Amino acid sequence: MGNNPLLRLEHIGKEYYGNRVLSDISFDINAGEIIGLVGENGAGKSTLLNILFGMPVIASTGGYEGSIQIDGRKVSFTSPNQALAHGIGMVHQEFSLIPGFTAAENILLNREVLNASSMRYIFSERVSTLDREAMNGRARSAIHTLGVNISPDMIVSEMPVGYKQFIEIAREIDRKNTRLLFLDEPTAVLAESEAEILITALKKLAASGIAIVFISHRLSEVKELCGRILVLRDGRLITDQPSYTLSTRQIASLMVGRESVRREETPEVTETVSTETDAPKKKKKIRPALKVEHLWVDMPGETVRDVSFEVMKGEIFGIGGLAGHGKLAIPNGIMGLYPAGGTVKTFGKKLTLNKPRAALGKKMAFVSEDRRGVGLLLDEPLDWNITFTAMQTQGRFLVGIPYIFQMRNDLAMRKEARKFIDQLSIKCTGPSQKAGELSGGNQQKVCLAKAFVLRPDILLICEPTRGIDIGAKTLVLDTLKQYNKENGTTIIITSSELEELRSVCNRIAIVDEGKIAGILPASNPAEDFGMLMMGQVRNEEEGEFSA
Amino acid sequence: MRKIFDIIANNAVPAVFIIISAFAIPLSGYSASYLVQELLTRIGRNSFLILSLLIPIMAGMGLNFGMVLGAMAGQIGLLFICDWGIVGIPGMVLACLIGTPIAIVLGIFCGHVLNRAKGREMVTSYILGFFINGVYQMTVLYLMGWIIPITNPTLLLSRGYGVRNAVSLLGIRGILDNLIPTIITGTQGTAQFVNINGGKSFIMMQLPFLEGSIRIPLATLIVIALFCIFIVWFRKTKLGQDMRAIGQSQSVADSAGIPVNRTRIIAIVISTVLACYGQIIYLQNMGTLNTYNSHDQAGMFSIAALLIGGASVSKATIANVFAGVILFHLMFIVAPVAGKNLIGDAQIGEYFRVFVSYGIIAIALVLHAWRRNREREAARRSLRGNKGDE
Amino acid sequence: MTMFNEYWEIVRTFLDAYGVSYELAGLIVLVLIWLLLFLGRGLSFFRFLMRWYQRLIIVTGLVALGFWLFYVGREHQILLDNKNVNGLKALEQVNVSINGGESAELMPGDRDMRKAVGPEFEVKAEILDDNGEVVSTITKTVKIGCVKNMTISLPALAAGSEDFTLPLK
Amino acid sequence: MIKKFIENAGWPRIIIALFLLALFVAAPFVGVRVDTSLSNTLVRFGMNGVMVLAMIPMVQAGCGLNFGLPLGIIAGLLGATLSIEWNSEILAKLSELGTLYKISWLNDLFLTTWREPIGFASAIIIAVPIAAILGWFYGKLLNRVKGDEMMIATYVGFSSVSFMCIAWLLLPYKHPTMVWGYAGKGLRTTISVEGYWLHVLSDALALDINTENIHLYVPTGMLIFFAFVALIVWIFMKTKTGTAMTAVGSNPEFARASGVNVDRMRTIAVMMSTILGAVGIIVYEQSFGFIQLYMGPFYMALPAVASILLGGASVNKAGILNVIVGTFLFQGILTMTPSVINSYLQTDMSEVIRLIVSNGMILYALTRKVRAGR
Repeated sequence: MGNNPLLRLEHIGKEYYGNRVLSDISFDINAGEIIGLVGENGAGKSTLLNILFGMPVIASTGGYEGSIQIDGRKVSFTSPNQALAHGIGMVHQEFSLIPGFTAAENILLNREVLNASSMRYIFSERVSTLDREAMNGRARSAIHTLGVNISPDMIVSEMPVGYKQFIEIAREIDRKNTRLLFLDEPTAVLAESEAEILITALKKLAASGIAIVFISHRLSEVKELCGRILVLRDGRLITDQPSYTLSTRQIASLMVGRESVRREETPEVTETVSTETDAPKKKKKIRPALKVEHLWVDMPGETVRDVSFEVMKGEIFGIGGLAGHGKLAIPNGIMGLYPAGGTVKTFGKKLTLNKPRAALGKKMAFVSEDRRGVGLLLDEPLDWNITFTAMQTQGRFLVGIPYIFQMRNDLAMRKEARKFIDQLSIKCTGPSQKAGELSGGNQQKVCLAKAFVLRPDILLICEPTRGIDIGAKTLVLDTLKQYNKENGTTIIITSSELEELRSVCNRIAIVDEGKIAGILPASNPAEDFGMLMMGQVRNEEEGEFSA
Repeated sequence: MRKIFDIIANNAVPAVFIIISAFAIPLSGYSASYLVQELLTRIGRNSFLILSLLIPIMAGMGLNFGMVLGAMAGQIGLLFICDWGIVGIPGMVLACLIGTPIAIVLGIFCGHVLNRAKGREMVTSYILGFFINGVYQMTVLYLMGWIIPITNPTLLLSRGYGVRNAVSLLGIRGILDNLIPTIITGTQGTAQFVNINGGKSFIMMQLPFLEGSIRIPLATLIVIALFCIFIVWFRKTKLGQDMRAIGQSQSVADSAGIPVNRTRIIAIVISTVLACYGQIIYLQNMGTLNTYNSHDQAGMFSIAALLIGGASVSKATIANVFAGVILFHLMFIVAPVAGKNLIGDAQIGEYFRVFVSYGIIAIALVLHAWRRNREREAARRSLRGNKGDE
Repeated sequence: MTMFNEYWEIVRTFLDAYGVSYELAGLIVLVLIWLLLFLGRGLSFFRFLMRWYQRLIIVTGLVALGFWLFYVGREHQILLDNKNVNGLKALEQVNVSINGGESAELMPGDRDMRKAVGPEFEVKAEILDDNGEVVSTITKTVKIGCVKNMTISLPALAAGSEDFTLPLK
Repeated sequence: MIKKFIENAGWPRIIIALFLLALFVAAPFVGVRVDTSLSNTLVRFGMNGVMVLAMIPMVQAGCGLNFGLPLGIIAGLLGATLSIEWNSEILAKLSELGTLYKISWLNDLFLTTWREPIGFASAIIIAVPIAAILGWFYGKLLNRVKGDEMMIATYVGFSSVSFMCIAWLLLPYKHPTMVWGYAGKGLRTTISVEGYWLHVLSDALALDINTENIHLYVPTGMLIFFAFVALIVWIFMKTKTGTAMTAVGSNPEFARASGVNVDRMRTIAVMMSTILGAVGIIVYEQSFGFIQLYMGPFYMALPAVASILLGGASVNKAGILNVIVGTFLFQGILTMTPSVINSYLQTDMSEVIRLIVSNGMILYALTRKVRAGR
């Protein structure tokens, strides 16, 4: 091997449809090193991983720039199997285990130990029987390496979540040639004690010569485990330095910090808005437009447990936080799309939860983050998409006698649709074009139009700019601001992009691990939000960690 | 609570059948030895067909309604040996040899079609059965004797091409069943079977408590036993392991590098080929081939029997197969007579068993879909992991 | 339809010219299908060869088995003919049995049919005189191969001729 | 332009349409009369049209193809048989009504000209509530098994047919034209509707040209009835409920987020399908002349399913136009193949062609890539 590092990246860059997501990433990884890779959602971590693993999505969108070297030899993977063959292992965030199989069967999935069979040439190796003894032995030794005690015969579906994570890692370890292991948020599902065992195990693993790249949002763990920390932000490598030279606060600010970018305009705080910092007296007089108390929502992958906050009339309220921590569940739960509990009051009146109709009846409108899944009727024309909700809940765009016989008024629908097509400049052939044929940005505008048609008092929007290009982004955000100013509508925006929230909102709540970590005025420095997102505030309060 | 519900839901079907049979057997007035004889015959006749359903279930493809494809392939093999006049065990084996490539081709076709219709394999394979039935009829009714040479005039319709509706399989009738003649008799009935099989020697056992005597299709049962061993062995192979993996989670299997689509096709091919053999065994017992109907009911009755044995759309074992054959056919034998003795109308018993076959499949499918939707719900909840626990 | 008939005529003449029975031709077609189905893919050269080699043996074995089954399992119709032929007079009465099965009683001018399975069979003829006394018994093993039907002229058989299948050469 | 048309219509449809066209063109050359063929096609179109319409609500509501059509048919059969069983009672009651209100001319009408239409109407009136009740349960069932509707529908259809086989034997029908003569109980396998409501729609306003050169018969009444039912369905799909139903089929999550009760919409759709099936079979019987009981309705769903797919519908989208085009093409092929192909080839291949075309069409629809999210 000589002096060549195990893995060397040189000037890696990547563009998706003219959208730059990675630029000029260069770093080395040596055998036995543990490297922490941190960054916000959308900082480019997953794209980097996709490139390293030769995911087909990279090649199909035009490949990447720069070069990857392993042991000093240039490589370029076109499929994950090639990466595996070169000794790069990966543990994904979501489990890819077969629930009905035992630990051993999962660890050795598709790498089973086989008895030699005389028929293997006639058919293929697949007709050979499995050597259970040898499989259990190998599984046991892989689990043993991790320093935990799990029986190879245990069925995965009967395991606690923490065990499953160990099985995933054991699977990668069992690969004979694994030299470099990527772990994507391995501790997210683990309890404190399990996480500690994992960290010890990883250190042991690194000592045996396997290099580890550890991706996590738990900065304290990153700092404890990793020798070097790489911070990615906006597709750039911001820093690459030994972890002892950085405090968690510094890491957090490097991740989100955009101190250099001064915000040009602070959104004007209208008089009706009361924040925690100013005018505490006024707060009592003005009834909040939306009051949420002890809300829990059971949304898969985005559960929130106990959320309370208030939104004033006419305010633009932001909800931020990392993906998977539950921010999306709040608006979805309020609108009744997922099982929820707690109390929600609009203008002082209690809202029935778990019934979309009830929320819509209170003049609330919702723009879903899942445009294609929930937001649109892809197979139906635009006028249907725009007016359907208003028709069903408010009885508009209908002719006839209510409750007895009502036909839809296609003419009125088309007229309304045309109005919004002009207003939001939706690019389409007309109101009868199918929604599925539009581009992402225009689909988002259709979703907004659908909400505006309802003439809402409270507008809840999830990820308003996800998957749309820059031009459309500004337009969507401007439209929202304008709508808020003109109609005094209360708007609640949920977004992963902090900067976006800071540019439009009055106040921003940060959700971390299913709870609200804090609510701050948007004018606070980005660093403060970063610390909230990383869960540092809580840790500091609990005295477990001091920077 | 849920556990109790699951136990009931899992075993309700066999339990109901045991109860029905318990009432119907005395009503029918059949003797024990008659029932045992009939059941043995039917086990020999049907279990191979039912066993062929197990492998696609293992691969998560549900009940293979496309097994009629295999049955048709087997019938084509039989038609050829009838035409060529190959009789006895050589005839049967040759029919299998001819049927195999046809079944493989049909199986590959079926597999490709099902891969295009993931998530609704059952309804697709069901319609596919009808579609291939059309092609089969075209082949047998128009092409045979015209493009495909059939020389034996007794096989053809009077117009010169197309195969007759009923083809006698005299040459291979009961040939496997009687290969190793075995008779169990009670003490009284010793003499009466001696001259069967042209005076050939046969294995005879005497059981003192038995009335009458029972002929056992020993060779058929041995073939079935071998097949069971094959399935047990198959489950232990890498291929079987891959199928189990795919059956539980296609996406995980795919990300682990298991060729999902190819493996699914293999599962269907194996099932189709085995159904082909199963149909040949079935018809050698029956002795006549109804060219245009024999395969029709093969799929439905096999599936009903399997489900009655306590299998579900996603899980089936060898024990289910035999429990199913016994319960289903017990009812088949006793229902018409019981119906006649009870209501005075044999027709009702006849319709009753048809109703039961269809009803049982409907209930099994409903239970499966219901349970799956509930499990999906539960899985969603478990996704929450630690975060969800209050 | 006529096109197919022409096509079939060509194949038929070809097959007849080489003395291949149609059934054999059918079997060969099946062999080809078998071969196609066993094509392997995505293997290293050695494994590919190994696989081909072993599969070839298996396929050949199966095909050979098929032919053998065809050979041993074929049922033949043996026509027994007791008529004047080539100057040989029909026998007064003859009892013929094939492979020890049920015997056929033939008077002059009679024809009867018995079935035999397999490539050869044993024919046993008891020749009787006017009084019904057995004059002589002829037992002969006849090789029939794959031919479907065979007519045995009993007078020729009784005369001890080796050429006793009709039509006589 | 042409490419677009082909894309819209889909290859199988075009091939089959061309095939049908070729059959019509070829017909005179093999001695088959085009006018009688056309008449036959029209009659079969009218007979089957309503049953094909029964597919629309369920497809539109996302319940898939209604392989459970036999359930609706059973309701129709019950209506038909009961209308005959009670025929004289109904007429007596109605004429009593006439006497009561001293409108003797009405009384006469009831017993003469209106006798048959009343019989027909009573069949439908009896069948519809039965269908609605069955449909309600059927809908509830299908709501529990989302994702597996088609397979379960098939077997619900089959088991209900075989259940009714027992019921037909046991139900206390008395009417001598319907029960087996020798036993005095149990319904016959086929019951003639002659004298009750045979051709009551077909012959109404029928155009029957029967000269030396031309034999044309157009069952105008039946076609008008079909048009009327189609119009009702069309209007229904344009109402608020109909719109919600379509949205449920198009994207249930969207509908739910818009405050629509998805399960309720699906139940309504299933009920409508069942009712249309019931009406459809009665229309079929009045033209066919017989009520077919026992295993008669067993495979009736397949031609209807194939027809609507042939008309260009997919597993989750169907319209009136699909029904009209599909039924015409399918029934056209059924009429033309036996006559034309048989005269050409001197063999009866129609059954085989029907099997291949109809099941091939269903197979094609099932294996087509459905949009993501399903």
